[in-house]
Amino acid sequence: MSSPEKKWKTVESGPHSYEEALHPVVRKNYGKWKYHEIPKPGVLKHVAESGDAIYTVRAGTPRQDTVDMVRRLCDIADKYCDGYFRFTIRNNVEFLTPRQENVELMIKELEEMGFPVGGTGSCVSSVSHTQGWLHCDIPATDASGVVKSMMDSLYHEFRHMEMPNKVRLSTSCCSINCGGQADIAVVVKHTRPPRINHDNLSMICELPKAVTRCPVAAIRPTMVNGKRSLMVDEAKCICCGACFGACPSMEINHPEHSKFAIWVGGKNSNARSKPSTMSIVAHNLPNNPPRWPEVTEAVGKILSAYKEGGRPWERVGEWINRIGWKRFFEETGLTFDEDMIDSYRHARSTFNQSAHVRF
Amino acid sequence: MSSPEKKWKTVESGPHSYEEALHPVVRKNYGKWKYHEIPKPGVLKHVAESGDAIYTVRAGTPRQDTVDMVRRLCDIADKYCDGYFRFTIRNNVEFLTPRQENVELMIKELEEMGFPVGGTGSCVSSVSHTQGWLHCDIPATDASGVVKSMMDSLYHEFRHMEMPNKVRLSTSCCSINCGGQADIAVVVKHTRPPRINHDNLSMICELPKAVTRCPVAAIRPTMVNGKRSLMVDEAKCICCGACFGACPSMEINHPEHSKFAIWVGGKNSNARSKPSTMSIVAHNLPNNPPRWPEVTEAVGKILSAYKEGGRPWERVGEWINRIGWKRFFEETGLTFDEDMIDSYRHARSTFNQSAHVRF
Amino acid sequence: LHPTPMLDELEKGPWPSFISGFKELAERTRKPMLRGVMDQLEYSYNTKMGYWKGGLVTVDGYGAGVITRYSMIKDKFPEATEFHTMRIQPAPGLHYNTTMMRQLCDIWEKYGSGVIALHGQTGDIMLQGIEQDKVQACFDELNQAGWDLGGAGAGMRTAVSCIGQARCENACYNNLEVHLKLLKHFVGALHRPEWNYKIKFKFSGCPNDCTNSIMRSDLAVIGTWKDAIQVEPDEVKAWIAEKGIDALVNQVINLCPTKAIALKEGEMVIDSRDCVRCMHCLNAMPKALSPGKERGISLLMGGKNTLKVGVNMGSMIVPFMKMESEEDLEAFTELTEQIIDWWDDNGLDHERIGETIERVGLKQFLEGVGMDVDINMVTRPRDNPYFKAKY
Amino acid sequence: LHPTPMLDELEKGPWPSFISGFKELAERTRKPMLRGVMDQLEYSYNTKMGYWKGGLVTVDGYGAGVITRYSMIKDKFPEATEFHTMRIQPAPGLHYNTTMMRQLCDIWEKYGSGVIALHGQTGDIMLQGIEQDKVQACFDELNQAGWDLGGAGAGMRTAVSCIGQARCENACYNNLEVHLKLLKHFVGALHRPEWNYKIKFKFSGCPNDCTNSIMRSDLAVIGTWKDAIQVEPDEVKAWIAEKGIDALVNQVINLCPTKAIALKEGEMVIDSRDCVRCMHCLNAMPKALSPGKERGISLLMGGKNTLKVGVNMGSMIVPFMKMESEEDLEAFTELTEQIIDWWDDNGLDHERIGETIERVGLKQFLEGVGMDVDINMVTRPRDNPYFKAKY
Ligand code: SRM
Ligand code: SRM
Ligand code: SRM
Ligand code: SRM
Ligand code: SF4
Ligand code: SF4
Ligand code: SF4
Ligand code: SF4
Ligand code: SF4
Ligand code: SF4
Ligand code: SF4
Ligand code: SF4
Repeated sequence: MSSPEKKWKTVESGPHSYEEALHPVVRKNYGKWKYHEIPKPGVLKHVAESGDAIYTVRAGTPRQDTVDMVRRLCDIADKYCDGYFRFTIRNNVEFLTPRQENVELMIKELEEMGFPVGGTGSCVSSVSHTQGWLHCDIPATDASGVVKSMMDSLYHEFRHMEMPNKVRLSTSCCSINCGGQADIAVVVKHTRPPRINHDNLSMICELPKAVTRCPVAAIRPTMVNGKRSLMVDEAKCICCGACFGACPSMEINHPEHSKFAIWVGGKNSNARSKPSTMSIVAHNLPNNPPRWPEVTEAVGKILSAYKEGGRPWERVGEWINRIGWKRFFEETGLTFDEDMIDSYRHARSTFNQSAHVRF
Repeated sequence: MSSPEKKWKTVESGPHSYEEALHPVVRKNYGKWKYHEIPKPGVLKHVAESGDAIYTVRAGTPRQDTVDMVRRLCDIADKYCDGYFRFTIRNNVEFLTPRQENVELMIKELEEMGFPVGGTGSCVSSVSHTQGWLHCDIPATDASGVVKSMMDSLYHEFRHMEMPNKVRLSTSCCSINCGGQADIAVVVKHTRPPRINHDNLSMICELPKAVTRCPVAAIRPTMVNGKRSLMVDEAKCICCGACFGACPSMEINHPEHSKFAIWVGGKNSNARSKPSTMSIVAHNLPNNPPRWPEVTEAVGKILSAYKEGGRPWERVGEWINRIGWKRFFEETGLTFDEDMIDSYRHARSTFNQSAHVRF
Repeated sequence: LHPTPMLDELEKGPWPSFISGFKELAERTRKPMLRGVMDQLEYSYNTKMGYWKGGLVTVDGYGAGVITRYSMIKDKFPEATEFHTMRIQPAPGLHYNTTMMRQLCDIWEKYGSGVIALHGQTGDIMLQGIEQDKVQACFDELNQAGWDLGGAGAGMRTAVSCIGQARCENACYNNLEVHLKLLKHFVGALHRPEWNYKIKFKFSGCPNDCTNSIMRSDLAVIGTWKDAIQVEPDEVKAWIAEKGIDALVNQVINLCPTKAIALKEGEMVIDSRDCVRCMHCLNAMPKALSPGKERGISLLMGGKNTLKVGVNMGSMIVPFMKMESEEDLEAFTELTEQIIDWWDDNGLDHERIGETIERVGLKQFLEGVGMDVDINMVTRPRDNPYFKAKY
Repeated sequence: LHPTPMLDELEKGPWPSFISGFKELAERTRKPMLRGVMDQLEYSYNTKMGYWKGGLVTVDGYGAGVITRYSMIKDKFPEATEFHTMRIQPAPGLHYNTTMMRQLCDIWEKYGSGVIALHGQTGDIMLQGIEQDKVQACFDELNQAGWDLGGAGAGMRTAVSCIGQARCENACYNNLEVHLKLLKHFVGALHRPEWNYKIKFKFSGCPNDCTNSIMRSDLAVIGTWKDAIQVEPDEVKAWIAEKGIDALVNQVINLCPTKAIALKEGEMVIDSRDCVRCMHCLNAMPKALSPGKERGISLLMGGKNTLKVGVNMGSMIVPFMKMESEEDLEAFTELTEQIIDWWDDNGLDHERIGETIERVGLKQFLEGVGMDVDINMVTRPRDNPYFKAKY
């Protein structure tokens, strides 16, 4: 790819510099903020020790943006924020201004452009999600599509702060879960061992790599039609899909047998309870494009129950810890089944080794 | 052993019947008790729905009793309790009477006989312990001796209720820990792999049994002087002593290298926090008969810190959970070391997977 | 008696001394075995090693119940050659009347050393110190007085109960009766052990678990209740009036593990649906609060101590079962038999049932014994997607 | 554009539609690649399978940063033959000014599809859709504008920071600056990946951990403090006056994980020695409480998602380190280098550092990197006696 005409000598600069990207009021009060308030959904007010205040307006984006959309966001930033803006960890865009009077103007303009203002405080913020069929080489579904469908139904919850505490969602297109865990996560679940494409395997895969990648030693070398290949011990295989990442011939994806699972109670913050991993509460949901109604429905059930029953500050997992998993399943209408009992490496640590019991 | 003169046909009755062993007031109000009070250390008052009350006086025993001692206890029971008495789970003896006026009389008489009255409520109760050199075939120490030495120094704590909550102690003469876990447990800790007595081994041990007994597969068959024997991979061996129970030739006990460890925070009740397993906080304490002063000292340090710092209802482990292990070690003067980091099967579940931190 | 300077150190101090007891007994009865054992014990205190080895002694028709001890150094201490223990099952709840206890002492003094441990950690009366040739006669006489041997070896073991309904307001079932009947039911398996390994029952009347059943029994039967905690509002008020709001908050509300109690205008409000029956608020306010009315038991399985796996607490397997009628008990007995059968079929040698369940998996265990899954069995659903379901 | 009835369904509903965005872009720019990709995506929606395969494309001197995608069904959709992504590192904290952003858009529209993801989960700007032969030129122009490629493969990855001291009163260190300097330091390992597997940094200003660093970064740098929480007593009073004692008890005191807060005559009393810096009370009372003054960072290691081990959260490895001066940062950089070296020497292929630590043991890891043990690293000392110490 090296081109003869190349004149520019690469500067390995790493991250872009940030100071030039900070609003002057931010720069002035950097490290000297005192407290914040959330005057209304989508708006933050931060007050500095100096007495300065900065207002933030937050809006949702599709994350899969285009230069056209981004230029429109730049227009807003130029008009109201002296040319500065930023994005959040969850793909929301934020406009910071010291001028309170710009807040309502921005909200109006953003909403007119189709960017919903919200995502602050005790609301459902945007969904962190992944590449899907648009770009990844191992996806079983299209995360962006699932997310668009879910957020259509959660539009109100993004724009209002009616939940007990923040709700974080994520969606991932394979079990690897690049989207990460969340209060509620929608993740592909493979339900069958990989089918092996023996023709390709010997040509494109490093056999020992696939063998060592399997966490339960279910893959063994074998000969197929006189060529070295691999076989899977299906009794052992736990459908994790790890081999597929190492070798595309271990075909784990399937239009019918790659399903969705719903997970709840993932919490990464250290607030109150320690961070906690999420738990599976539904599986075998169909992968049903273009709108995946079954997924939206399951997530909706969980959110209504939480909204109804959660107490102030309780994250989804903390709410469940208080009311108990039994009532969680009752109130959401989901069903606990034997496959939801942990059977993996540290399974014993999930046994109820107490007489604490709920009815 | 079957003797020709035998006339009696065995009745496989199992446990002795209990009704005849219950005081009439107990029988009358059986299952209909309403509440209790602890008027003073060593005394309980239980009130029934009928309005009846029964008073209990509790006293410590050496557990290793004799018919002489037991007969003296019978005398008390006859004199004050209509001929009924019982023992507790922790080897204390209890005298139940409906007559309040008997309480002080019994206390006086018991204490005169050398049986300390106490063991109720927020005190240090008697130590559950084990056989030791007196009787077991695998002990590294004498539990009864250690217990006697400890309780001498905790005499006041048995007879007063000055602790934040109940304190349960146990002492065991090998790592198997027949004494069970407790708020504070004193347990033998082997510090070297077993020495193998090759002469005996082939004669008295089932080799495969010893091999399978090892949890880390450290034992391998071998030949010594032309005889089949076993060898231990010392790098792997975790000094658990399991093989010794299967085969007396795996000599794990040693006068110098079998030491004591101190454990804290074991809790079996479900009150508040779930039952929790105990944690090691000291090891390499010498096995030092006849009075084991190092053990008594370490236990004493822990109890003083707990007595000083614990809040009402906090068991030892709960106190530590609040103040943190860091302060536990500071306040007791014990030292946390790298061997106290779990390295066994579910070690990961003890990592601090949070930013919760103490200074 | 020979000099025992080491042991004599244990006669000092205020706590009752077992050595003084042994000496008194030895001096009165002049039993040589006692002197021999004390000499050997003194020797152990000096050399820091134990000198007993096991063997096999039983009574007619039984395969267990006597723990055999032969001195490894009987040349040094011939009087200590034999020092076997007879494990005797007491009444559930460790209740005695003086008649039965005096009789026991008399028989024991007649045949054995006169040393008794009250009680062994598993719950037996341990009659320590008898010679092989006296065991059968001693047993026969004890048996005529209503006593039977306890467990040992790879079978059912002696059980323990808390005092339960005999005195305790928290007891949610008649644990003494259940203990009695169940152990009678399993008496054959107790006397003739032939499973993979031992099985222990313990019976606690409520989740305070005064028998430590969760940590030291394969089958922990713990009383519990299904409905709401019973509240005496006046007693609650009296409690608060006496101890104050700070105590209510810091010692009760803030210690409820599931935050089932809230403060509302100076009152405590329990949301019973959030309660996990931990007992704390009941313990703190015994006059004001008591267990609900719909009572029964939970069964926790797999408790055992340390060997090979580390302390293993029992796990919730049967969240609730009524335990009132004969039928309730029968259903429970059947269930435990089924569970033990499964374990006997699927366990390895020297593998406790908790270890077997962990090895094969909880799901497989449930399938094996034909039980339905219940969310109370686990603290949470799995956090990894690594399973292959039958769809 | 060809008909895409499935995708068109995603134009319905109030949430902004990425499909509408693509269509607008495709119609304006008439880029065939966009049409091809939409056609292939429509086909995926119909067949429920993905059709991209990887390959290898880089820029001069780099070994990573471009994610290569070739259509597996280019015969059907020749316009979708190539659809590579360039990962671009944004400024720490995801801050932009419109000049830099417009420039980025212009360059991207010139060489690529015009599709941008803001941002990838690891924190990159993802410029999605470019052909191999335009990659170098595009990169050169971006690089002149101050942009550099992000990470991919078995090396250092792009990092993420929360907004930190730029706006947040909780930020305990200058995470943007630390992010910038550390990633510059490791830039070679990022561009030329040659470790066992990937390593990710994330920088959160406080334990609220708004970057989810504990779950998704091998090296989570989380701000914290050592001394007592700073309290503004008047603001506390104002809070209680406004919300009431019930709220104080139920929403603050009762939610402190270590019961560090007690109620005392209507006031809250924090015992800072019991505080674990969870942030809750500060979050609940932002005007009244703030982090202490002795600030720095904790380092948690081993966070990663699901593959092979299940979700693995980072574990506390360095409880506290100052992070103010150049020397602080140097010490930290050195430490992380040492840790990565150890992992590179001891890890297996495709083994994240958290997996390596779990496999070899925490003690062995500490010995390997020459760190002292600290009780904050674990939730508790071990509950089994199964170790052989060097005595
Ligand atoms: C802007 C952002 C950081 C950034 O640099 O991008 C941010 C900003 C703030 N977070 Fe956050 N958090 C942001 C992502 C997160 C995340 C990560 C995530 O969303 O994936 C978490 C961890 C979530 C988890 O546990 O899985 C997070 C956990 C918190 C918490 C703890 C919540 C809890 O109770 O568990 C607080 C405290 C609070 O809410 O008062 C907090 C508080 C805040 C405050 C109030 C801090 C401050 O004083 O300025 C900021 C406004 C919050 C708001 O939106 O109500 N922030 N915050 C992120 C906005 C995401 C979004 O667009 O929705
Ligand atoms: C693009 C992105 C998803 C997105 O749409 O945002 C992504 C996409 C891929 N991830 Fe990821 N991961 C992305 C963030 C993550 C994250 C989240 C994070 O970094 O905060 C995680 C979880 C945290 C972690 O590091 O564990 C993540 C965990 C994985 C894993 C599992 C790693 C593990 O140890 O369990 C793999 C598999 C692998 O590396 O072999 C993986 C692999 C992949 C590959 C390279 C699939 C493959 O092996 O071929 C995907 C390329 C997709 C593509 O076509 O671009 N990706 N991946 C994210 C990177 C964008 C960026 O640079 O900003
Ligand atoms: C007599 C005895 C049962 C028996 O049948 O023998 C018993 C009797 C009572 N226990 Fe217990 N417990 C007895 C052993 C236990 C044990 C087991 C042990 O000691 O090994 C435990 C579990 C210990 C553990 O967690 O490791 C135990 C945990 C409790 C608790 C929960 C304590 C806690 O807060 O964790 C209570 C509740 C309370 O104290 O109010 C309790 C309460 C009680 C009450 C108040 C119940 C009642 O209303 O009658 C009884 C008087 C307690 C007292 O001594 O203050 N009992 N109690 C046992 C006396 C032992 C002794 O002599 O010291
Ligand atoms: C006598 C007694 C200690 C005492 O002084 O109280 C005792 C003594 C022995 N125990 Fe125990 N255990 C005694 C209660 C316990 C308990 C506590 C309990 O039952 O509540 C435990 C912990 C709970 C449990 O069951 O795990 C206990 C866990 C063990 C173990 C380890 C079992 C395991 O799976 O980890 C062994 C080893 C074995 O069985 O191979 C063992 C083995 C032994 C042996 C048979 C040693 C051996 O393998 O040769 C000891 C015989 C000593 C002797 O000379 O009498 N003993 N043993 C207790 C029985 C008295 C009685 O019948 O009442
Ligand atoms: S979750 Fe899986 S399929 Fe989706 S982007 Fe990540 S690696 Fe690709
Ligand atoms: S899917 Fe997972 S368990 Fe099954 S063969 Fe592949 S790597 Fe092994
Ligand atoms: S703890 Fe060990 S040595 Fe002591 S009685 Fe039990 S098995 Fe024997
Ligand atoms: S002591 Fe334990 S680890 Fe060591 S050889 Fe014996 S059984 Fe194995
Ligand atoms: S376990 Fe419960 S019922 Fe039994 S004595 Fe203890 S408190 Fe009473
Ligand atoms: S019994 Fe325990 S869980 Fe139930 S309300 Fe009382 S304190 Fe809470
Ligand atoms: S992690 Fe802490 S410092 Fe950073 S934005 Fe969140 S609350 Fe503020
Ligand atoms: S920061 Fe958390 S742990 Fe510390 S006092 Fe506040 S609530 Fe308690």
